[in-house]
Amino acid sequence: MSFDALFSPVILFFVLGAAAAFARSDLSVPEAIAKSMSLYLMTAIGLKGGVEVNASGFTMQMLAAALAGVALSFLLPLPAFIALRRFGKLDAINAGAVAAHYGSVSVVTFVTGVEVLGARGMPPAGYMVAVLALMETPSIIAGLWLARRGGAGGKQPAGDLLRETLLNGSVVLLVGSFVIGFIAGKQGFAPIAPFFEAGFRGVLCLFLLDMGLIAARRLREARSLTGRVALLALIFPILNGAIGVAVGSAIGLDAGSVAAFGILAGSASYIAVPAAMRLALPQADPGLYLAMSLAVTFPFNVTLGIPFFTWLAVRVTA
Amino acid sequence: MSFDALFSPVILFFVLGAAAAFARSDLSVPEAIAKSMSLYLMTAIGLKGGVEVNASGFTMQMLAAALAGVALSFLLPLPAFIALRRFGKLDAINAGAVAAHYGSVSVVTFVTGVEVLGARGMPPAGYMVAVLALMETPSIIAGLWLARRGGAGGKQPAGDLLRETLLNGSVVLLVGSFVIGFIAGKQGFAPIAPFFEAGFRGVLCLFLLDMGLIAARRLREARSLTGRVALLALIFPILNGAIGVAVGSAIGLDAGSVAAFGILAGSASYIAVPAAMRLALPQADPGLYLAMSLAVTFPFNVTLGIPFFTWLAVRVTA
Amino acid sequence: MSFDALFSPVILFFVLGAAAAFARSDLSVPEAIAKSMSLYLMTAIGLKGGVEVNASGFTMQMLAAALAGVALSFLLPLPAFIALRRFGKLDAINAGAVAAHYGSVSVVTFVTGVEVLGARGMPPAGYMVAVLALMETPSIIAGLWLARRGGAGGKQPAGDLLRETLLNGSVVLLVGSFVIGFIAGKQGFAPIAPFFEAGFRGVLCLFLLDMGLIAARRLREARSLTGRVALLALIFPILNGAIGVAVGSAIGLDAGSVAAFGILAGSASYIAVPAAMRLALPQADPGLYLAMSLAVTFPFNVTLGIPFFTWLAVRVTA
Amino acid sequence: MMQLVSRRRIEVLVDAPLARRIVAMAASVGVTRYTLMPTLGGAGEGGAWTDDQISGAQAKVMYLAVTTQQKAESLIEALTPLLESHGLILMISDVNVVRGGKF
Amino acid sequence: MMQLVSRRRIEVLVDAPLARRIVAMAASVGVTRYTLMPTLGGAGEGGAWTDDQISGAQAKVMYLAVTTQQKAESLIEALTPLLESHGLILMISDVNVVRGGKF
Amino acid sequence: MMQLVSRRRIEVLVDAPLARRIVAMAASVGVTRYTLMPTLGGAGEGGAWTDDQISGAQAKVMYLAVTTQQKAESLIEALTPLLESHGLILMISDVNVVRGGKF
Ligand SMILES: Nc1ncnc2c1ncn2[C@@H]1O[C@H](COP(=O)(O)O)[C@@H](O)[C@H]1O
Ligand SMILES: Nc1ncnc2c1ncn2[C@@H]1O[C@H](COP(=O)(O)O)[C@@H](O)[C@H]1O
Ligand SMILES: Nc1ncnc2c1ncn2[C@@H]1O[C@H](COP(=O)(O)O)[C@@H](O)[C@H]1O
Ligand code: NA
Ligand code: NA
Ligand code: NA
Repeated sequence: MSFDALFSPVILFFVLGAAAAFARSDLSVPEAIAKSMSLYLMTAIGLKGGVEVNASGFTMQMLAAALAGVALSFLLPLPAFIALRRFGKLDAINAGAVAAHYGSVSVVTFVTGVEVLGARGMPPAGYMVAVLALMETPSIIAGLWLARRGGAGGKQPAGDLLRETLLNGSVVLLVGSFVIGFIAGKQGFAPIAPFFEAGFRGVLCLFLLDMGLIAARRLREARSLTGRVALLALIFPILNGAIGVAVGSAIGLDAGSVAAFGILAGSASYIAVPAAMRLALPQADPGLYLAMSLAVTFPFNVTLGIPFFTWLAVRVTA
Repeated sequence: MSFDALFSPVILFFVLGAAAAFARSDLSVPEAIAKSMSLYLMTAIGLKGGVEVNASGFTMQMLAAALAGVALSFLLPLPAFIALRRFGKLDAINAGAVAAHYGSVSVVTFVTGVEVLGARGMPPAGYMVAVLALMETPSIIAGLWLARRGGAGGKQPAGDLLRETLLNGSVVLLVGSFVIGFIAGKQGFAPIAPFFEAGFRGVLCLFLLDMGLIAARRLREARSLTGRVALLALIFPILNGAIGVAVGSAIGLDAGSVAAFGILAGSASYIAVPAAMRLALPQADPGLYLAMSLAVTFPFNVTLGIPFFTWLAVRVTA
Repeated sequence: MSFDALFSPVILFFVLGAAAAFARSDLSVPEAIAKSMSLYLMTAIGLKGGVEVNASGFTMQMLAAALAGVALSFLLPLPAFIALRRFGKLDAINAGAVAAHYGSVSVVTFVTGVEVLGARGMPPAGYMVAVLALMETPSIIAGLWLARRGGAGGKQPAGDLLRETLLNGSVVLLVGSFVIGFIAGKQGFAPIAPFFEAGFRGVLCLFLLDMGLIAARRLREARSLTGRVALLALIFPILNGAIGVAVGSAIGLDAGSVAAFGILAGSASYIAVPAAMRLALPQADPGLYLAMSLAVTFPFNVTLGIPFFTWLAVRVTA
Repeated sequence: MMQLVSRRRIEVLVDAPLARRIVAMAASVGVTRYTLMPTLGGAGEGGAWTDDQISGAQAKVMYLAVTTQQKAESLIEALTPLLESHGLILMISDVNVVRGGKF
Repeated sequence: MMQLVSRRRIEVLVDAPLARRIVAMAASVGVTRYTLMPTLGGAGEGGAWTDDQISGAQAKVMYLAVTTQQKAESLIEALTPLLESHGLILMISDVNVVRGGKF
Repeated sequence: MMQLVSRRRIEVLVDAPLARRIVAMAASVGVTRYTLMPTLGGAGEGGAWTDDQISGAQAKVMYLAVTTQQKAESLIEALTPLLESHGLILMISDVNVVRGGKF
C-alpha cells in the first residue's frame, strides 16, 4: 500500500486545517468562498466527465457501472442501519438518517481520489462522474424508508421530498455540468478549460484546508458522538469501500474505475443528504450525522481510505 | 442567422441556471461571489479595452462611436417612455425609471456578445469598451427628466444625484480599468494577463449560471410584470438593437463593432441604473424594472438577441 | 530612485481604489472575497518561499536573517513607543498598541515589494518569507509590555494571549504553507503551481484595489488621527525601513533581500497585530492604530516606500 | 406625530433548509409578510453550531414577522407542534408601528 | 447592579442604496448613533425579494438606533413622510440600557 | 394555546475578536444558550465603522441571549465592568417564550 499521496500538497492542506482547528487557531475560510469552491469543483468535475464520455461514447460497461452504483446506494444503508441500531444503540430515526449518508457519496472525497489515482497513472473512466451523480440520492429514499418503518412521522408529502432531493443544488449542478460537457465536447470545452483545469488542484488545496478546519472543529464540539458510533464511522467506509471494489471488479471495470467505485461506496455524503434529512427527518440530530460523516469518515477516507481502496483495486484487478 | 452560439458552454450554463430555478432547485451562488465575478468581468473587459486602444491609438472613428453612444443613451429612453405610458399603461414615474434602463447598457450582455463575436472571427474594436462605459449613465438623466416632467417629486439635490450616478461602482471600475489598461499597454498588462484572460470565459460561465437562476426566480415572483410590459421588454431590445446596428454602420464601423453597437443599444442595465433609480425615484417599483431588464430582456438578448444583432450587422456592413 | 513601479497595474489599482473612495463612489469589494484574496496571497507566498528554501537548502545566512528579523520585531517598538508618548502625546496604552504594529509587518506590502523587486531583476531570497512570518508576532509582546508598564490592566492570562497571538490565522497559514511548500518541493508544487502562480498578480491587483478603498475610507473617517500621529505614521516607515536596510546589509544579504528586509521593517501590521490588540488591550482605540497602519503607512509604503527602500538597498550593497 | 399602534413581533430561529416551511406555515394562518435575517452561530441544548459549514444543513436564519395579536396567536399555535421536532426557538415581544394597516 | 434606564429602540428596514439617506436624516434630528444589520430576504405588500441579486438595488438593511423617547419622536416624525415613498418598515419598542448617558 | 412565559432578552454588541470572551463570561454566570448575529456597520462615540476591513479587528457581532430575570441580572452585573473597557453596547428588553424551561 502506498501512502505517498499523504504528502501531496492537497492532503497536507487538509492536515494543516485540522491541526489549526485543534490548536484553536482563529483561521477560517469565509463561508461564501467555501460554498463557491464547492460549486467550482462540482462544475469542473461534471464538465470533465461529460467531455470524456462525449469522446468515448456510450458503452455497456457504463450502463453496468450506473446500475451497480444505483443499487449500492439503495442497498448499503440497510446493513448500516442494522449496525447503528444494534451496535450503535441509535433510535430508528437517527439510524435511518445516518444510514442514508453512508449509502450516498462525497463529491470531494471522489475528487481527491481522482487526483490521487491520476497521479498514480490510473485515472478512472470519465463516466464515473455520472455514477457519482447517480449515487447521491437513492440512499435518501432507503434511509427514510428505514426510519419511517421505525416510526418517524413523515408529515412531508412524498412528492415534495422527492423533488427537493432530486433537485438539490449539488445534484443539479453536477448533472447539469456533465450534460454541458457532453454537449460541448472537447472542442467546445477548450475555451473554458484554462479556468476549470488550471485552477482545479489549487482550489482543491484551499477547499481541503477548509474541510480540515470544519472537520476538526466539528469533532471537538460533537456531543452526540459516542465511542460506538465513532467506531462505526470508521468501519462503514472500510466495509462499504471493499464492497464497492468487489462490485466494480465484478462488472469488469479497469483498475482506476474499480478504485473510484470503492471510494464512492466508502464515502459518506455531507451536502445533499444532510440537507434532505433536515427537511424529511427534522427530528434526527444533525450534530450526529454531520459529525460522523464530516468529522470521522471524511478525514479517514481522504488520508487512509483512498490509498487502501486503491491498493485493494490494484490487487483485485491484477 | 446562426444559432451555434446557443450551444456554447457559456450560454448553456445560463440555460442550466434558468432551468434549475424554474424547477425550484435550491441551487444558488453566494451573493458575495456573484458580485465579485461581476467586478472581475468588468475589470477584465476594461483592461482589455484599454490595452487595445493603447495599441491602436486614438482615431476619428473612436470619437464618432463615443458620441453616437452617448447620443443613443440620451435619446433611446424617449420612445421607450412613450410606449411604456401609452401601451404599457405605466405612470410617469415607473415609465421614466424603466425607460432609463433601456437607454443604458448591460455589461454582461456586452461581454457575452464579445465572446460570441470573437468565436465567429469578428471581434469588436477595443474602444467599444469605452463606448459601453459612456452609455451607462446618460440615460439616467433622460429617464429622470421624463419622470419628473410627469410629476415625480425629486427632493434629492441634482448635484448629489449626478455624483452618485457617475460614481456608481460599476462605472468607476470600468472606466478605471480602461485607463489602467491604457497606461499599462500590452507590456504592462502581460504579467497580469493570465489572471484576467485565462479565467475570463470560465468565470463568465459561472456568472451566467447565476444570472439564469436570478432571472428565472425573478420572473416567477414578478407581480408587477403585466403581459403588456413583458411584451415591451421583448420589443425594446429588438428595436433599440436595430437602431444601434443602423447607427453603427452609418458611422462606418467594422462588422464586429457594428454588432457590438447593436448589442449595447439593445441591452438594458441591471446594475448602475437600478441603483440610481432606487436613489432618485424611490417611489418607482424596483420589482417592475428589474423584472423587465433582468428577467425578460437579458435572457432574450443572451440567447436570441446577440445572434440577431450579429446577423443584422453582417448584412448591413456586407 | 526609480518610480516606474508606480505605473505598474498593481499600484495603479491601489490608486484607483483610493480615488474612488475619496470621490465617495459606492464601489466595494465584498468582505468575504477580500478576506479570501488575503488567504490566497498568504498561501501562495508561503508555498513559494517553502519551495525555494527546499531548493536552496538551509544556510547560515538564513539563520542570521531570521534572528535579525526577530530582534527587529522586538526592538523597533521601543523608539516608536517613546515617540508616540512624547511627540504623539498618546497615553501608554495607545502608544503600546500602535508601537506593536510598527514592529510587526504587513504581508501585502511585502508581496507588493517582491513583485516590484522581481520586475527590477532583483528578487529577494525565498527564506525572506520565513523572516516575514517570524517578524509578525514578537512585537506584540514588546508592545504589550510597554503598555502594561504604563498601567494597562491585563486581566487576560498570558498563556491564553500567547496562544491566540501565535495561532492567529494569518500566521498559521503563512507558516503552514511555507512548510507544505518545503515538504512538496518543486516537483510536488508543480501540479498546483498554475493556480498559485498564474493568478497571483491579478489577485494582487484586485486586492490592492480593495486596500485603496479601505485605506481612503478609513482616512476620511479617522477621528483620532491627529496631525502629530499622522506625521509619525510617515516617519516610522522611513526610519524603520532604513534600519532594516542597514541590518540586512550588515548581515551580508544580497541587494534584493536587503530591500525586502527594509520593506519588512518599514511596514506595519494590519491583520495579526490589530486582532491581538483588540484581545489584549481592548481599551486601546482601534480607530487610531488601524488609521495609522492602514490609512497612512500602508499607502506610503506601497507607493513611495518600496522604491525608496529599494534605492537604499542598491546603494548600500553596491 | 402619526399614530403608533401596538403589534406583536414574532421571531423564530430556524434551520435554513426548514425556513421555507415556516414561511409557508405562517402564510397559511395569514401572516404573509416577513423578513429573514442571517445568523452566525450559537449554542443551545443541542450543542454549539457555527455557519462555517459546507453543507449548510445546520445554518440557521431568523424569521421575523410583525403582526396583530390575533394572527400572532394563530401563528404561535401553528408553530407549537414544530418547536420540539424542528428545534425551533420562538420569541414574541411587543412593538409599535406607524401605518398599522400594513401589519 | 447598575441603573437600568428606559430608552426607545427604533428599527427601520430600508433598501440598501437608501440606507445612507436614513442615517443622514436621523443625524439631522440628533440620532447619530446606530448600527446596521444585514437581511436575507422577505415579503411584503410589494412581493417577495431575496438578496441574491447582482444589482443590490433591492437588498435591504436594518437600521437600528437606541435613543431617548424625545429623539425617537423626532425621528419617527422625520421618517413618516418617507415611509410610503421609500417603502420603509418602521418598528419601535422599549429597551433598557445601562449607562443611559450614551444613548 | 401554549403558555407564554416572560423572559429577558439581552443583546450585546461586541467586537468580533472579543465575542468569544463574552460567550465565556455569560457561560460562567449560567447563560450558556445564545445566538450570534452579524452586523454591517454603524457609528457611536468612537466614530463610524464598517465591516469591509481586511483585519476584521473592528467588525462587530450581536450576542443575543434569552434568559430568566435572575440570570439576566447576573449577566448584566458581570458585563458592566467591561462596558467601558471593551466598548460594549448592552440592551435588555422583555420577551415572551413558549417552553419556558428551555430559557
Ligand atoms: N436562550 C437562548 N437565547 C438565544 N438563543 C438561543 C437560546 N436557546 C437556543 N438558542 C439558539 O437556538 C439554537 C437551537 O437551540 P437548541 O434547540 O436548544 O439547541 C441554539 O444553537 C442557539 O443558537
Ligand atoms: N409585517 C412585517 N413583518 C416583517 N417584515 C415585514 C413586514 N412587512 C413588510 N416587511 C418587510 O419589508 C419589506 C417591504 O415591505 P412592503 O413595503 O410591504 O413590500 C418586505 O419585503 C419585508 O421584508
Ligand atoms: N444608541 C445606539 N444605537 C444603536 N447602536 C449603537 C448606539 N450606540 C452605539 N452603537 C453601536 O455601538 C458601536 C460602538 O459604540 P461606541 O462605543 O459609542 O462607539 C457603534 O459604532 C454602533 O455600531
Ligand atoms: Na457511500
Ligand atoms: Na440599451
Ligand atoms: Na515593521
